[in-house]
Amino acid sequence: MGPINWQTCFFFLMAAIACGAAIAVVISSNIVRMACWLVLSLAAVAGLFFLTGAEFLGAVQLMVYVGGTMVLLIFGVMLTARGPFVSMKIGAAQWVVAVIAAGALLTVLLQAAFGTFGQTQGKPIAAAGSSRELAASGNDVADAASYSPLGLGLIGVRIDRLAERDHVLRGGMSGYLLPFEIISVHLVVVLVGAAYLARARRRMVPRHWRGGEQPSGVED
Amino acid sequence: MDLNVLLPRLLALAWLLPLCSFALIVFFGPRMGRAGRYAAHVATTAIIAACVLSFASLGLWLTQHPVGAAHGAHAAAVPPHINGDWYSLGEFGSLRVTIGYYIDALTLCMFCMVTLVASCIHVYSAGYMHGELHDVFDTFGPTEEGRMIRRRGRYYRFFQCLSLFCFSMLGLVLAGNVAMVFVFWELVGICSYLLIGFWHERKSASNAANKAFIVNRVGDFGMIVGLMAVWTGMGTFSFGDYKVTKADGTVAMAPGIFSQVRPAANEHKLQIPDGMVKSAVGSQASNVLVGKSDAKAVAVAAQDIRDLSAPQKLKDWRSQGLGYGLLVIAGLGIFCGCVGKSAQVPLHVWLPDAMEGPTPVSALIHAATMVAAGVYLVGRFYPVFTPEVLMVIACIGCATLFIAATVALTATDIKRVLAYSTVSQLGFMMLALGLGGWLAGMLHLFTHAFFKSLLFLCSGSVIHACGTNEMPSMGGLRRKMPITAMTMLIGCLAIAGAGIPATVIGFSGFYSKDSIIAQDLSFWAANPRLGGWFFYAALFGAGLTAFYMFRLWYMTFAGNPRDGHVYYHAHESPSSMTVPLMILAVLAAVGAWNIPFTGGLGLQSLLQQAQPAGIADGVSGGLYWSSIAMPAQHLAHEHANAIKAEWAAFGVALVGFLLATVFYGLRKLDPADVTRAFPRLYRFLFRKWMFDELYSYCLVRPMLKISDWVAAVDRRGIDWLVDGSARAIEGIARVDDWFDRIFIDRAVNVAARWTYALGMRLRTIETGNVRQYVLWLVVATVGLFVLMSFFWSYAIAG
Amino acid sequence: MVSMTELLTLLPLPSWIVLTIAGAIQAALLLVVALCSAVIFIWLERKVSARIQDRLGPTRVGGRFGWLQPPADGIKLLLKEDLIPAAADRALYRLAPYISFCATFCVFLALPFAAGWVALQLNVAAFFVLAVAGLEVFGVILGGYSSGSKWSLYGAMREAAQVISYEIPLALCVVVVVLLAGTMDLVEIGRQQEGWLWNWNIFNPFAFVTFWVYCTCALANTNRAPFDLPEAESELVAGFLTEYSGFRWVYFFMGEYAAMFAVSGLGAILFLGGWNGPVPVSQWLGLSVDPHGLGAWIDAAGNWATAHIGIHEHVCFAAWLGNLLGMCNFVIKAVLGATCMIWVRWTMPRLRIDQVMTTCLKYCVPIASAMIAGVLVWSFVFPSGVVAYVTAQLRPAIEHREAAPPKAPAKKTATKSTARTIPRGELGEGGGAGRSLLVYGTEEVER
Amino acid sequence: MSIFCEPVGLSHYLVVSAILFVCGVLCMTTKRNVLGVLMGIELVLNGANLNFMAFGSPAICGTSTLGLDGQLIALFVIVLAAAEAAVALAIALNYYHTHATVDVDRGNELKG
Repeated sequence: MGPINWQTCFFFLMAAIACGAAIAVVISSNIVRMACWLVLSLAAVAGLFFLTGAEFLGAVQLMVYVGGTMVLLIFGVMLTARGPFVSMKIGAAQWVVAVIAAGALLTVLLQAAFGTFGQTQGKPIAAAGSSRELAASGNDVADAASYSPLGLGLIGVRIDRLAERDHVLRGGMSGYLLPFEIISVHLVVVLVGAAYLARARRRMVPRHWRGGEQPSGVED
Repeated sequence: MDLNVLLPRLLALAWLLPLCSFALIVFFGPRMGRAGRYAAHVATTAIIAACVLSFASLGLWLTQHPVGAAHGAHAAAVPPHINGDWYSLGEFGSLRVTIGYYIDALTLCMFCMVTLVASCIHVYSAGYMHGELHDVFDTFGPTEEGRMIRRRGRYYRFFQCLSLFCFSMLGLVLAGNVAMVFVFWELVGICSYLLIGFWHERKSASNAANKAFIVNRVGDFGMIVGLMAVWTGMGTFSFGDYKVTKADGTVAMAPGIFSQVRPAANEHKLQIPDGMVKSAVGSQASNVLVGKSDAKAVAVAAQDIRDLSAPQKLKDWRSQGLGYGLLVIAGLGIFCGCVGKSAQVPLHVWLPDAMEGPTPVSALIHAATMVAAGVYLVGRFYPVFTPEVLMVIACIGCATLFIAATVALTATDIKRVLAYSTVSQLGFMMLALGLGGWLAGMLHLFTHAFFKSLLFLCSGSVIHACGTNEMPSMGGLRRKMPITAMTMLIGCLAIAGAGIPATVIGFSGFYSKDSIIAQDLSFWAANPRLGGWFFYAALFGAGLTAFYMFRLWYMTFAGNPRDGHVYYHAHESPSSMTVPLMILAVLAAVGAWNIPFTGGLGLQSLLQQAQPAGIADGVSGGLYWSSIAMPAQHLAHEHANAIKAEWAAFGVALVGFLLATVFYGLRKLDPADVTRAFPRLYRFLFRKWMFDELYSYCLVRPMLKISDWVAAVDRRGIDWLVDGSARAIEGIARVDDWFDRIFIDRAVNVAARWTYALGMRLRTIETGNVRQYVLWLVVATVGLFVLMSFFWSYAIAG
Repeated sequence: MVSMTELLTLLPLPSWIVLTIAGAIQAALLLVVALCSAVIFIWLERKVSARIQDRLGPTRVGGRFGWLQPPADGIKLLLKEDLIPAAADRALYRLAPYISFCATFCVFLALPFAAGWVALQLNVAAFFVLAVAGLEVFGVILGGYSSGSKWSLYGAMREAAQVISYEIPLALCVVVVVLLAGTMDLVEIGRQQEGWLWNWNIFNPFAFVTFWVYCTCALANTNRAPFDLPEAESELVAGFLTEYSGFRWVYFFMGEYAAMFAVSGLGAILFLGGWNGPVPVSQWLGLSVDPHGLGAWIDAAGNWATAHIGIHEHVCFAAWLGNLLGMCNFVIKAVLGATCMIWVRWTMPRLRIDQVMTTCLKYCVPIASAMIAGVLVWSFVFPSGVVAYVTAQLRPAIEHREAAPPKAPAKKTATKSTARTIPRGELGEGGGAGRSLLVYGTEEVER
Repeated sequence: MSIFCEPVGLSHYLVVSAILFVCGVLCMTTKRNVLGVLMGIELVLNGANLNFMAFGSPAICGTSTLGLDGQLIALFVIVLAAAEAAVALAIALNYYHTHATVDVDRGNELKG
């Protein structure tokens, strides 16, 4: 038994939390609990991000997803606080069908995942295991993954491609500036659209209420 | 700044100002105040500014070229002028089409006259046309069902056309080449068309507009022929000499039309231009070559063509008179255009009908712009005319003045009288020009412009007051409208040529008309056999002029009112109309006077400065008609000759005046008696010498007949063909339709039914359940994976 | 400098136990800071409110300076019965207070108390702080929902709306400073403000305006008056706290006071120079790794003493002292900030909810955005901040791209990590400061 | 214990992401609540993101890595997911307004 590989340790911890919480999301029927599990799952995924060396993205994940999920939660509470909506069950048959389909999908995906087993273990971190090398390699990861190279990558300067022989590849093909701009415009459009969709209406009469009672003035 | 640079710019500004006003009114006219009332201000401002600029240019010109200086040089040299090009539209071989200018004293005088008269007319129109400011019930122009037309006022459009008219006329005057003259010539025609047809709802107005336009086209056809002759023979359209850049880069002066026809080397005497000689030789030789009559002639012709570039043979050919015909054709063609525009017989018929336009328009057409253009062009082109052409001009002018004067005797429409008087006066001008009196003709152009515009505006004032054109329903109006009456009286005196013989005191017409008569007289002296006709015709015309003008005045203003209703409603016109009248009255009176204390500066001396080189001394005989002798101009001014002419003119005018007084002023004699005594003559004159009927029989009716015939061919033959083919196609279409229904429609329907049935089956898949869709997605994904793993082994990363 | 984990490696234990113990000790230290801050602020709140509102009790009772009051409070709350309403969602009801407190506590992880004293030196620390601070509202919402009471639910909804709204201007304020500093590393931001008073960020005109926006947003984010709508006692009984009692209630409360300390501390680091005093005393004294000056004597003395105890490692006592001094500065600034918050609470009336939203959306967000624009212009005009940083980043990369012949480095770099090819200095803070959570721990062992 | 000594490889991450993905899909198919479906979507996106991160990390994939592209794409995915959540929530709100429920099974007007 060699020294404990902390990265592996934390990976398993986080993975277990993420998967367990995700399964709990599926299983639980209360929308608020679902949201809680979801937050837990997402936070664990953020932890996995940290493990892959992407701190910035981990923080983004925390901020955006946790914030987003919080809004989900609020909506869930607001829209379904009334008794019958808190849990909407589906029939056992549907469960069975869904689980079979999902199981098939999982099988396929797992097959693909295990297909890569042992195929790419590029870095020597695994074999070495000593904490010094781990630290060194961790620094490498940090160098490559901190937010500055990310920002530079957006404008087309690729720190991680400097060693590329082909100068086109070394440039990272091109920057992500255009996608970035598109995304930002997209965001603005989405925000405006969402605000428009969710704006307060003067009359909010559900459809099936409307069907029953005709305004008396129509017949005249 | 150098005058050669400054003057063209000033005049260009004066020329373009009306265009700016036109453009402004075109785009913003309806928005200029209510119903576009400020359009009048815009147009008037523009033309007055142009007038100021014109007079400023004239002043500047006089600082450089004082009138006295021209006297000494007298005809021996080309008059001082500035010419050049602003912009070259293009060069096609030797032909340069440019926007250029040719400025001499004539141009400047025309500018001043046109802008001044036009300014008065603009101011006058602002008052006269106020009826157009609101919706108009046109009482003169009922529709075919007899209903009155109610339409929007077109105040701004009137001024828009006026501006364009002034622009066109100024451009014509300023033009430096014949092509540009032609362009503006046509623009003037269009403007007159628009303005004569201003009340186009009236059938008569639209007819008159069409008539004016079409008759002018006849003249323009001749003008185009003349232009072609000029281009063929001279290779240029430019009046003056112009700079050309040769292939090797050197700049040289190329001779313009004037220099080619009257080269300085030939002491400005008429000479057949080289080009015309060459083209005549060429066409003669090629005729021989084509005909192949006999070997000797062919050889000569071939040698001629080879020698075309040899200058020494030119002299021989020229002495043979080769190319002279081309020169005559050029002159006649140009004059043909002038006949149309200046309403000479036989193309005079449009001018009296043009009275259908608003009165200010008539004034503008008759005085300053349209008809003046023709006379101006004759004056401008004068150096090119050979004696034969001049005789044609004189004959036509003589006929015109006589015919028009007789017709004016019987007319009762006040404007129509004035219209025929215009035609007659134009005949006077043409006669003078044709008899070699360039100065007399041009002087009459200017004086006539002043008093005729005055007369027209006065008549407009009368019509404005009475609401009718018919003189028999007027009378005694001098008490109601004294200013109009007085100014009109001045106009009548001016046109009649009132003055004291043997002195230099008289109205403006006195100077011009007397010099025309004097010219006739000197021509008679030079051509004893022929000249008498012209002299007596002119004298008779002058007498008739006095008669009909005073007839007009008496019938309108003197005596007792004939129609109480009209008299009751008559009133003096507003000051916007009377002030222009007074200005023009002053001009009509003193227009031809020399300005005191300036050493003889005046219209006459200015025009004398502009007199083309080599025409003052007269010519003796043309190549084809060698018996004519054009007298030198100074002969007409010889004291004996001038005195004789003055007394003669005074006498006939007095007789005319007295007759008019007896018939219409004192009413001692009844004109109806005279009419009854000569009923045929009266009818002949009343129908205007049957010109309209003549044209109707000769041209219009045959044309209508041919049209009917063609229409019948169309209806019987071509329509039948077209209908038959349509019917055939219809039959084919029926078959096609049947085929479509039976086969194609069924096929389509069956396909549609299948699709429908399939859709009905498939709709059950669409459960509308979102979760089920997701499930399908999953299944599809898995299926895709499995499928791919069959074909690509690495699909599942194996 | 010798670290705690390094000291622990002297013990005969497996490394993972050593790491766990080291982490636990660090966490415990931070917990102590958080709890102490809560206790002190509770005491301070009573005192300040009493002084402001002329309350007689708190100014007299509780021993010297009233030190007995917080213990008395604690004992009272501990002894209270832990009630759970029948309509409550029991699991969530229990979980909520911990989430709330833990989120606040996580902020302390990334908060540098002094140049070297930071539990977790992240290169995205500012971002991290914002992210985890936002998690606090989770506990509040869950608590409000799971209580099964409408007052609690209302309070929780208000809290959610308010905090989510105010997170935007708060983040924008932080971005202003980040743009100014060119880094998100809080330690680096603090280091840039070394020296005299005027090196502090607040003396930048844009940051000055931003500071006041930050104060407003920080108040709103911690639910302090005048933004205390979620627990508005006159309307909602006690908002989301209505059904809580005993120790769970204490957790919420400690969370709130710790959050006060956290945002004040963050404000101190971002705007007020962090651990740097107004006068560079520690630099004059040489209280750093600098081997000259007074620091060298202190080190020598300290090493002599430790050698006698039996530890033969080189220990940099001067730096330790400097850090201590810095921490004092930092704590003083943070406490002053918190005092101001208390002061504001007892001075201002509560806002209506629409006023709260107006303040956020119509004033704070536009002002902060304008300040971002302004600071960008500032950076271009005085290129010593973010622009200099970016250009410094760009230059070697571009030069490398243009100048490097394609063949020469190919063999070498093909096998090595691509990131290695950049000299570390050129990457700026990216080199030394960027470590993942885990890697940081292992590195400590090696020292 | 040996499992903790081995370094984790790419497939570990892929397995986790697959589980997350499938959980998300299951969530979408089995939840009648609109918000539940939305949560499923979030899970699916997270699974995908984890893949990108794993492929982009040199610590896991070695030299044959996506490099920064992985992180950048993940960044875009996160941003787009936020946008998607905003719109989806607005739609959910509208849905609630028109149907007075958040049950997706009730929104079957497009049923064939």
